[in-house]
Amino acid sequence: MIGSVGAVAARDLKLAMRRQADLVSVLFFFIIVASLFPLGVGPEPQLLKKLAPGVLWVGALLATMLSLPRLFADDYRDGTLEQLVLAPQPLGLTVIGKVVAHWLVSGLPLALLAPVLGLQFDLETDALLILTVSLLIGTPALSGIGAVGAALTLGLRGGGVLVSLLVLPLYIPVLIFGAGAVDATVTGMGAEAHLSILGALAIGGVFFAPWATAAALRISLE
Amino acid sequence: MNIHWSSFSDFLAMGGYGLYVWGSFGVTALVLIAEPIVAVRNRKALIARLKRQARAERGNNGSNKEQ
Amino acid sequence: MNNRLINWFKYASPQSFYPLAGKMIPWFAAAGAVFGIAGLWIGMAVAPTDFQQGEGYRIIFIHVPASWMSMFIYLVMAFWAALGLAYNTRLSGMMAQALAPTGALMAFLSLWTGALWGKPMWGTWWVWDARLTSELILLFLYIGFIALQAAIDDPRRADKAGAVLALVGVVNIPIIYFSVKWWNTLHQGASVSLNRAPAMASLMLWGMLLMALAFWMYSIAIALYRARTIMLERERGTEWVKETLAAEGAK
Amino acid sequence: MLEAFDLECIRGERRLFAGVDFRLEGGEMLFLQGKNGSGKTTLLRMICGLTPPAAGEIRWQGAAIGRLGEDYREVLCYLGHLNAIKEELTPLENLTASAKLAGETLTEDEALDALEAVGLLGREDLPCKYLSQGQKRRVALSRLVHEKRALWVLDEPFVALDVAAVAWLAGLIGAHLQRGGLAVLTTHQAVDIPAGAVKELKLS
Repeated sequence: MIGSVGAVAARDLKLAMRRQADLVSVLFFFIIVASLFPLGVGPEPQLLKKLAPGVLWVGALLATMLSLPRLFADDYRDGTLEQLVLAPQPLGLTVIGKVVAHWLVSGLPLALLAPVLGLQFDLETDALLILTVSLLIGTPALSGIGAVGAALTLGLRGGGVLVSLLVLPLYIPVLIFGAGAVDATVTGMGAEAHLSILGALAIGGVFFAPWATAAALRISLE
Repeated sequence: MNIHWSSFSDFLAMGGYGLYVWGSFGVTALVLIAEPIVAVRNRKALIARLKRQARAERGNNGSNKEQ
Repeated sequence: MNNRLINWFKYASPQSFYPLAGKMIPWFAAAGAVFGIAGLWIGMAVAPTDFQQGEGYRIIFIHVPASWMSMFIYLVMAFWAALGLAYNTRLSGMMAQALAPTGALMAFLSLWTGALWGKPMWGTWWVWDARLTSELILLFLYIGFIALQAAIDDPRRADKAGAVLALVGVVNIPIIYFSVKWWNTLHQGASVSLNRAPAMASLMLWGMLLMALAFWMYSIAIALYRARTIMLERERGTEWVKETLAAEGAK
Repeated sequence: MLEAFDLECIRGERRLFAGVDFRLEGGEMLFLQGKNGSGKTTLLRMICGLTPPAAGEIRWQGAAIGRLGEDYREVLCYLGHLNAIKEELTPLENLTASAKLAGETLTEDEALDALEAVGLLGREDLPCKYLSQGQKRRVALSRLVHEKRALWVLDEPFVALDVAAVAWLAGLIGAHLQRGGLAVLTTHQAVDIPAGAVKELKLS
């Protein structure tokens, strides 16, 4: 079981490494969005510090979403998806493998990049730490929930915009608790409660959403 | 059950909240009238289209038979 | 499969549901009109002034029913969706598709009247209150559902994809609601709290219940009407639609 | 044993076929014929369980394929008109990756043997985007060499192949039938399968 998840993830990672441009463009999108905010709202450090958790989290969320349409689109176009559906293992496990690979090339780098961007917003060390941790816990949920939207819109015209329309409302709890964790640290309250709820959302996103994704994939292939 | 209002202008004024109350009721009325109108129109358009299609099919069948 | 289930499936076929729905629509529409007139009479003409909110509270007679309907219709939609996925009945998808626009309009009305109520009461058109925010998100969910169905050409795929989305949405709604509520209580300083529910006079309550019934009847009538149109379009190749069309022409 | 009962296919509003029955024993091949758009590919996808039939049922060894699920997918090898290979990966990587996804163990020697059989030895380290259309098809076909599945479902397997490769593939299918395997295929070319009983099914 673990083996089949690993095989899917390993193949997707290898493909991602051959197309590094995709990975880099997602990261640059994040950097640019985060850097635009101070230009828009002004350079006062107090204001920026207050905005930072929300801005960085929304930026990471949009960057993750930018990479979603490609999650299944390539496999769909070249026929690999049919083979994945026909493989003698539960499709949900295959999807978990793909979600894991997607997180490793989008969520993980975003989480590691976030503290650097946090410095632009004058965040303290402990807030930077919680920012990274909250992104590490929260972005797997984004990949998992996003996969449902990507599977539903497979092969449709205007699929990219449609994915955002379907997925963004479902991302709200992750955003609230992710940004809330950082905010709670900035204001001196503990972030443990936020982080544990975020963890619960991540478990739901990674282990339950793939089965809805599997159903959606079967529907899209009919 | 007594009528609460002493005059019609009182009723319209809604104790100073006229704009808000009538704004709410007006838009609601608009929506609840417009939705059925659109639904009826869609249905009529569909039926007309389906009838045209049925006629075209009959026409085709007829000409095929003549051949 | 027992007999009862077979009977049930008989009515689940568009062919037998179409005339049934046709007979039901006038009754629901009439009931909606009667309840609506009674509710408006009580709510607008008879009910006393609220001692806290003055006459402005009368918005409640449409705001609350619209909010209830917007939530209830989503649940019904998800119910049809689950039924469609489980039993692969054609009717379920059509019902879900017929309900969505009404649900979205109800969510819109709820937001619109909420804003018009909020301005005089709290001095602002919009507050990031848990309930308002959740309602806004519900509207987004409706729009996503409608957009997804509109983007898919094959109606069977549209039904199934919409059903998966509706079910994912219905699982998420409580999570979204509680997270928004939590977020709201955390961020709320000394600002307005919208949670106090004024004790309502019985006349007000009656007016609201009648209005809720009216909205309910209206929603059923319009959804059935739309479902009938969808049935004709989807099944246009079949004999029963051709016969129905011929009968319509004779009228 | 693969059986189909009273299959019906509706695409959009058009009924492509209805009342399709067939029965295929070990060692037999079903040759699907029909014009473009007659539903050949859809029937193949139904046999794979990708597309549910509008009516009717498909059974493998007497059990409905929908109920068998993974047990059925374990015996099935489907080759669609898409090659299901990744342009960025080399033939060798494609082959090992697809074997792993299919839950099979494939040593590098076996993979190289399979690539040699399809005549791609020497190109195993070249990314597939540099290969010709026919060579890409061969990469896809190399799965047939090493996967030991009982039921082959092949959609236009001879497309883009040269004469020698067509003969080789016909021989491969023939050997598969002789081992007691089953095959369902569509093709526009006249191909002589050297062994086994060929049944024909015409979709109109």
